[in-house]
Amino acid sequence: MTAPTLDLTAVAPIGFVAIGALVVLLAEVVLSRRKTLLGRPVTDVWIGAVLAMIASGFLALALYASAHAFWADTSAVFQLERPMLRLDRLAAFVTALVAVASLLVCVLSVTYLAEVRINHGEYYALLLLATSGMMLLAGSTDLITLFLGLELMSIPIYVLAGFDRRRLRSNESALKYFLVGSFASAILLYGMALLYGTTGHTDFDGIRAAFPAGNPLALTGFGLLLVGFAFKISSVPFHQWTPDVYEGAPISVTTYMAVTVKVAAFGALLRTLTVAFGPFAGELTGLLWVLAALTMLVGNVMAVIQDNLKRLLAYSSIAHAGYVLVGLVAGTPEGHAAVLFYLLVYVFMNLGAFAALVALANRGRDCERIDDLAGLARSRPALAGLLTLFLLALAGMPGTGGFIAKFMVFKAAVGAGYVGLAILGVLTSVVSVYYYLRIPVAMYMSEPGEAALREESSSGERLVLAVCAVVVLLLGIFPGAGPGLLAHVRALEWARQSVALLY
Amino acid sequence: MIELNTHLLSVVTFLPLATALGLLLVHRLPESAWRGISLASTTVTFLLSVHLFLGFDPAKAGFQFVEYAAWLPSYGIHYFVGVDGISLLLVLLTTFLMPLVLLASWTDITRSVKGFVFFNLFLETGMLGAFVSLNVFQFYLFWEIMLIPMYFIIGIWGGPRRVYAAIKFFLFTMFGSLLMLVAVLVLYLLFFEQYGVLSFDLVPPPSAVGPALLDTAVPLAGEAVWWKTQTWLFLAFALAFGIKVPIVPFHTWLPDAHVEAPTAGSVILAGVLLKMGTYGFVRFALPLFPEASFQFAPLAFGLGLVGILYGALVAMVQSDIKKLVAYSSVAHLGFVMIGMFAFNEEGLEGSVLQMVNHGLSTGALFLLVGMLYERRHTRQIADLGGIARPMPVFAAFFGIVTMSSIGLPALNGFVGEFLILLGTFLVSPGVAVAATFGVVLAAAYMLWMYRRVMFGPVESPENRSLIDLGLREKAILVTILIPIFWIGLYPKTFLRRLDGPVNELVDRLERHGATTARATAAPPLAAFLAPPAGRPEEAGR
Amino acid sequence: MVPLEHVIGLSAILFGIGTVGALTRRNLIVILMSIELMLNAVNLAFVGFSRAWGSLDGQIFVLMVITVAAAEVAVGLGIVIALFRNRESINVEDVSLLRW
Amino acid sequence: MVGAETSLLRWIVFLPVLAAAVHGVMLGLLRREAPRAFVVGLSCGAVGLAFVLACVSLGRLLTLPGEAGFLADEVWSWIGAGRFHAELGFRMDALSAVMTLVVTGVGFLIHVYSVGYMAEDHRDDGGFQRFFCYLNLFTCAMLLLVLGDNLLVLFLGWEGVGLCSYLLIGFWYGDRWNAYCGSKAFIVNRIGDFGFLVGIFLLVWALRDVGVGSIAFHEIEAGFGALAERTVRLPDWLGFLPGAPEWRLATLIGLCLFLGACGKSAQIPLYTWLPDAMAGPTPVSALIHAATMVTAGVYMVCRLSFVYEAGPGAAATVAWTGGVTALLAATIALAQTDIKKVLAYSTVSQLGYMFVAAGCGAYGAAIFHLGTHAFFKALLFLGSGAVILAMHHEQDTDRMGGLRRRLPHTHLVFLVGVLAIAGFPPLSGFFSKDEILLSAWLAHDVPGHQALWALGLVTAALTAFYMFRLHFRTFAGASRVPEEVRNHVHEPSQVVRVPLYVLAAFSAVAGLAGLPQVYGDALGVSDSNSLAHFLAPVLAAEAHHVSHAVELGLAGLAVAAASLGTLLAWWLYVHRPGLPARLRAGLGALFRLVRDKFYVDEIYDALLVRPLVIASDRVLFRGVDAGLIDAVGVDGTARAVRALAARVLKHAHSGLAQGYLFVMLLGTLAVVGWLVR
Amino acid sequence: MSEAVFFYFFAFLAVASALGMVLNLRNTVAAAMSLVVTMVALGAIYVLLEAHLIAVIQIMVYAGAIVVLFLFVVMLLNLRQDAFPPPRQRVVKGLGVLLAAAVCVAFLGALPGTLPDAAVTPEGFGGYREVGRVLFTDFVLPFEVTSLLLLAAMVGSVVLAKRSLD
Repeated sequence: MTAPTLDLTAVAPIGFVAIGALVVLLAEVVLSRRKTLLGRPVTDVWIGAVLAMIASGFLALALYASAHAFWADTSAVFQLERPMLRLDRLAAFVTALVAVASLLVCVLSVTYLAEVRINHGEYYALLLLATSGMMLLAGSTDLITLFLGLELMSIPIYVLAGFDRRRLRSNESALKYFLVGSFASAILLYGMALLYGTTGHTDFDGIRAAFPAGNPLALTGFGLLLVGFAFKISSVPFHQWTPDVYEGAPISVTTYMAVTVKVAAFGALLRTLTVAFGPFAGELTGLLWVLAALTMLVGNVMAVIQDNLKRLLAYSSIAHAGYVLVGLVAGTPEGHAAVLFYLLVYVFMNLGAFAALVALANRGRDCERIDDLAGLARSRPALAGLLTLFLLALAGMPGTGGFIAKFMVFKAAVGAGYVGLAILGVLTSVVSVYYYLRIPVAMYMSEPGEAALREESSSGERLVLAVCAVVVLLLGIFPGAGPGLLAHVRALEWARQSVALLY
Repeated sequence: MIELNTHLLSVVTFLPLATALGLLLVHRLPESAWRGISLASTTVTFLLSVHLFLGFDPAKAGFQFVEYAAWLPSYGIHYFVGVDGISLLLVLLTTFLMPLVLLASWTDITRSVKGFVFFNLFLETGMLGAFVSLNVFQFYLFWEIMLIPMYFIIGIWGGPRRVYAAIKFFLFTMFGSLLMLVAVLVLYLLFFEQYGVLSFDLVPPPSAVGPALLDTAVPLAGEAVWWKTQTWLFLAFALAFGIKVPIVPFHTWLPDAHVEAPTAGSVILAGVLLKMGTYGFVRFALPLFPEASFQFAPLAFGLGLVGILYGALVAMVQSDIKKLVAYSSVAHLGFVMIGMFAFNEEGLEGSVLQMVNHGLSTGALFLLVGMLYERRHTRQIADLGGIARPMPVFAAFFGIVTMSSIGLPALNGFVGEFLILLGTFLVSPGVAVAATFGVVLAAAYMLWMYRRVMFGPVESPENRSLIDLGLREKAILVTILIPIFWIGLYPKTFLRRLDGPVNELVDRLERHGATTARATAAPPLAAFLAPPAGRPEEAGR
Repeated sequence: MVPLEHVIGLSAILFGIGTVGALTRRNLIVILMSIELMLNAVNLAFVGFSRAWGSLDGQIFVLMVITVAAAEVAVGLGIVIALFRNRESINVEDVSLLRW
Repeated sequence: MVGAETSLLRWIVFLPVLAAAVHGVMLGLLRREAPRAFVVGLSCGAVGLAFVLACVSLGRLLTLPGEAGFLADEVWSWIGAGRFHAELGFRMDALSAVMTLVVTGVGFLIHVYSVGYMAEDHRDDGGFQRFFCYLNLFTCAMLLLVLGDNLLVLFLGWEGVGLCSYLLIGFWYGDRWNAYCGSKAFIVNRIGDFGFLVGIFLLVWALRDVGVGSIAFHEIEAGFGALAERTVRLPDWLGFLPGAPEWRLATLIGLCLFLGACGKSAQIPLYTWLPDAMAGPTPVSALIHAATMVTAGVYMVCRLSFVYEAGPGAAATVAWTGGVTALLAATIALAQTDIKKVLAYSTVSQLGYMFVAAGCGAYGAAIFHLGTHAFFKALLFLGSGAVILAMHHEQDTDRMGGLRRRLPHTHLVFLVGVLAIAGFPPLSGFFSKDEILLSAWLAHDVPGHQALWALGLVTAALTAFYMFRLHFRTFAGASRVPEEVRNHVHEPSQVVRVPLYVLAAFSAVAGLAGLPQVYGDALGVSDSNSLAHFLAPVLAAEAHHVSHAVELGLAGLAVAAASLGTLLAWWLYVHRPGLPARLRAGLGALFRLVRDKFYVDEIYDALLVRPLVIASDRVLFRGVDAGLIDAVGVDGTARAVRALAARVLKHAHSGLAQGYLFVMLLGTLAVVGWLVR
Repeated sequence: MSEAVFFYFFAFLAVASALGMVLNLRNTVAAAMSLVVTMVALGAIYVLLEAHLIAVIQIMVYAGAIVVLFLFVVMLLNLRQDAFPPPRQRVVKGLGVLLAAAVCVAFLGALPGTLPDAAVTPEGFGGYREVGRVLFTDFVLPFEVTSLLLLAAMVGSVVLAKRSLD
């Protein structure tokens, strides 16, 4: 019996984030006991800022680790005998993306938490724990780690959704997420059990090798696994919790959920489909086709009748899941690269849109209704402009990353012969334009209402908005190598490299 | 200077956007400063494009002032710009109208001036970019992006139903263009299948002879799966461009957008944006799908004709001047459509020239209506009457522009219409005859409107106290009258530059399309007059 | 030796009962219990398969599931308590503020 | 056949347009009414100078070597695309020369007359200078029309004169009626132009087959030889037409172009605008709606005489349309009381004569009558203008009578005009009308040419009747002038009268220019018909030979008819002034029918205009545009999407967690079912 | 043979008590007790399936900890007996039950012939030694991750249920 050989680089990002969670918890305890520190009074906001900085620091480390892994182009596994976690380029890409998104959400949350008076240090700890779960999810090559990653991601988010304990809507959000989530977990688990039972393996390579294609039990297991993923990426018809949960949760949490969960789940789904079910995945396209079509259709159509911004963005995120699925339907390396690129853009444009709402939350009140934004262009022109930019990106207007993302996805679909799906995609995009445009209508073309919105953004919010705007534009204008310094920013190339090793 | 010339086109295209972005960085300037800066920027753009126009060599074939740079080379996406005679004219039209529009909005727009000039400058770059793009991806980018500023211009500074109009405008256009995007992708993949290269370049890049998108052999119906056939690709392109033109069943966004838009918006919309559609046909749809173009020529003729007659008849019963002018645009662009699908030099050159003409005449009409609206705050024909009495100079300008719009010889409209009708007649006399009747109707509705607005007794006191045009307004109108007369009297300046590209296009169409489609496409509509008996076969050819 | 079919059959029946409970009961706590029952059914399947393949992976999986189940119950009950404090009800049908 | 290059011609055209441009710039940009002396000097000077240049050019033309030469002046290449090209060029041959002289000469006189006529008018803004601006612009356009080297320049002038006519009819735009009449003139003319354009297209299309891409007149003529015999097949639905399905190309082209002529020259069915055009100032009526513009159609037919020669069907249509129009207009003129309306219908009628001549192949006669008509009709209009001025803008002859005493000079010159138009020898109208009747008598190519001649003869009698009726009701008998006006009636100023005298002189003697040889022989002049000889090289006319006896006999009959008409008028309106009223009562409905112009305007309105407008509004705009496309198509789609969300999909998002679980279960089953199948 | 009797007895017990839990509409405490019975029955079956360590943990964690937690919360909330208004979406729920039953039957019908044959297990299979060895070698990562998971659950339930955080 030999001691297992461990390669810590594979778990470095997760490790950093997990340690970060512990440090945050400790720091919170230490800080909240003191009245003054270095001669300055210790306030809640200050504590929050410090904790956010700590969290951001660890996330930055995780980002560095994953970026390093990406450039090193090694396929590090935690232990050779039983590789349950792999930090290859795909995992590094998703991990980095999740880290960036979490980092931005941390920065974004400081003022907001104080503003809605839920400024507790546990927030950052939970956020980091969930992030570590996502990272695990992204790299897992075994059903066990997949499951644990999923749960490690979900459980803190259940809590975060209900973080504003005094608000009934927040409670309800958490409860619904929890109920539907654990139900979905059970289904997923049953699927895993059946897969294990029919193949005798829980690792992806083993499943791939032993998958009995004609066995109905195996297929059932596969289907149940797929349902679990479909729930996480909120694909129709497993999406209904999304608007309720997004609406009820505090906006910063909604932001976090909307961007990171989807990225991690799609990353894992991508790996699962290509690695564990590679040869079989082709038979899946019909099913994915239907899911993608339904998701685009229902998400976009339902968003049309929403008056609540969070709810609208929730349906919009459902719709975007549909577009990402189009890339999966294509099933080609190109399609998978398009999926990753879409996720990259999606993170920044959605984060930007939510950040704008975060920056408007005022004295315990979220900025929720479209009407609340009336006349915003005059009171906060820069914010209105940025929000418009993000919405246009979400709508897929050229010049923004949203366009390139959709373009790549549809290109992959057309290339694989799924023209009908591409046409459905563009038609539903037209519908999406309608509801995205309602928001600029309120901001630019309506007289100010009586909604009391915050008049000043904090520097953290500004930073997040600026980063998102720059990235969205950059990805829109130079998705490949740009001139000068931008020559090294080759997002499309990265996406392609990330999926290259899967086949 | 050499440096300028090599990048002239990019400078022309992006100068407005650069100004706009620069404006974003500046705060707290007086309103007139915004206006002044934007006016200066657009004027410089215009002067540069005049330089471009003068530097253009009509004798040389192909595109000039070409710039080519890698953008996303692995996807065949390049920054690829260049002008031929066709785009040159439209670039000039755009840069010409823009300063006038800004000048015309000098007193009209008082709310958030900075935003207004920002969107206008943004829009200008969008339009110019679309006209000079030789990479289809890049074209699509500009094509879509210009919706945004226009949406805001209509939506923020427009009339009471501005939001409805703006969204309708946006959705309509988006609907068509996204389908075109799919078609572009199919085309791109077809090209890849045939040549093994990924490229969106429409023509081969400079200093490289290789296949370009134009060389793609697009299968005919029955030769490939449905989505790869010319029929469907052409229809997707045609839908996108047709909505923008607009051809008839897709035109209803136009009256709403025109009526609700502020003057500047209406002028640019009518003057340039509609040309995007027709330009798209000339630059992309026809050369890429020659056989399908022939196949659908009867349909295009039919829809163009319906546009001419329908637009005219509906314009005749409008009570709102702007709406009337909007429907007249439908009719005018119907002419452009049929001229284009005549597939001969006369029709095509007439069409392209008519695009410019319509931009000038209808643009000028909207400017004039705007000036009147600014004073009187109504566009209802019934509220007006006898305006010529208090505003004789205005009436005179309005009269000239009206005449230009109804195609009076010596003014610009005639040259285009004549060539279009002639070109169409040579192919399909019946269509040409019916379209010629549209000219009669144009006179009917325009003069009806002119009479009701300008003539008759001055009845309401508001009308009596109207003040005639000021120096600024006169300057705008005189400026726009110069090309109106120029094209009317000496169109050679412009037609000469069209000869090359149009000949090339006609050759291409003849080469690909004549064999398959001429025989089948011609009879249904073109048989109004059969060839004369005893006509020596192909005598003229 | 018990046939594997019967073990898996039992697990399926228990999973079904759990599903029905989660779908029909209105008492939040009972719903949580039903979900626990579903997880137990999964565990049974894992154990059965583990025995059949003679590999311990399934048993390890069960250990993980048990841990997760414990965590889920803790968090779930926490949520129920928080909700109860605001709403004074554990009827799942009262939790429908957010809809459409 | 190539013309002699000269740059003289362009200045004939450019001088008036420069004057108009100067006026326009001053009015539009300086916003200041220029001193009248300057306005008058500029306008009249420009036209006068154009006249002088026209004379100089004529001199050059006459001294050109070779028989069929012409002066040519190509300014620049105008429109060209593909194989089609048209130059902005001018040419002066005999026909253009005659027309140019008439236009500049009569035009100059009317300019001068207008100085007096418009002096006191202040009805609308900037009237005086604006008027001269338009007048100059018109002169330019008319000169473009007659001097144009190709069909397109002709069309340029053709439309230009239409525009000026529109502007000048509605000159006093403060009155709705005037503005309406202006638009009507323009739109009706546009209907004609529709035919004209189609004609041009047909011509270009046909010429393309013989390799001609230009539409310069000499090129057309050269190319047309090969096309003369060509036929085209008409579509089936036109099978009812005579000669269908095979028509001569020339006939088709001729008919299309003639539709244009019908519009411009006020022939059936497009004549209705001309009487209404009298809403404009009287000098305008004289210049545009009598002497020059309305004759453009005749000029065009003569200019393209070779087309009509090759298309007998077209020629016959021209002739008969002219004949019927002449009679119809004369009939309507019988019952009009407005002094200008009578003259307007008489113009329509006389234009009909010209078309009879042109259709019968006597192009020279048509041009001859065109010239003499220009003089006497201008004279009559200007005379009526003097009366109207004297009567303080009263035009109704019911309120005139006995003006002979107050306006003796006007009365005299008007009488000259009346005699000339009635066709009494030796005044100009006699000779020209006589030639037309003769040509009709001899036109064997035209079916029913003798009936046509009879029509002309009856028209001649009617012409004499209504012209004398007009004269008697205005100048003879008892005065019906209202009291308050009566004492202010006085002769107009010198500047108004001088043009009258000049025109009267020309009306009297112009006939000598085209004196038929039969009289020449009697007077011992060889080649007396100098005009015909001058024009012969240009016009495609065959000389006909007829005995002097027949010719004189026909002339006698015409004079007799005119005398009859005159006598009847005298009897009715001088001898028995009470009779017309009784006659009117006796005729009742028939009289009203004639007085109300056979209700043609009303019929057009009810049959064409109204249905079109109503259908456009109700069916196209409200029905198709707003109702179908927008409400059903566009908004309908939006509503459908909304309804799908709000009525259907909404129920899946009930807010009940167990509902979600249920849907999730269903979805799971569907997924598994799909996979297992 | 005795194994079979043992198995079917506990299987019957598990199903019966599970049904008892789901069908008991009145008493939450009784439902929890039914759940305990199911857990214990399953634990017994685990022993049959050579999962000895799991069986122990099943009894300890589930019956001992989790159900106690349930009961604790029931007490904490001081819930009266279920006195809920008439249920909503009755048709949907009814359909759900029928569907679940149908699927169960279909699933059971499909089972034969799809499962692997039982392998011969080595000595000590499922015992603490074997499981422990695997857990700390091959599965050390999942094992570590569970600690994070429990941390998250701990922090989470504190955040949610603690009366005052401030």
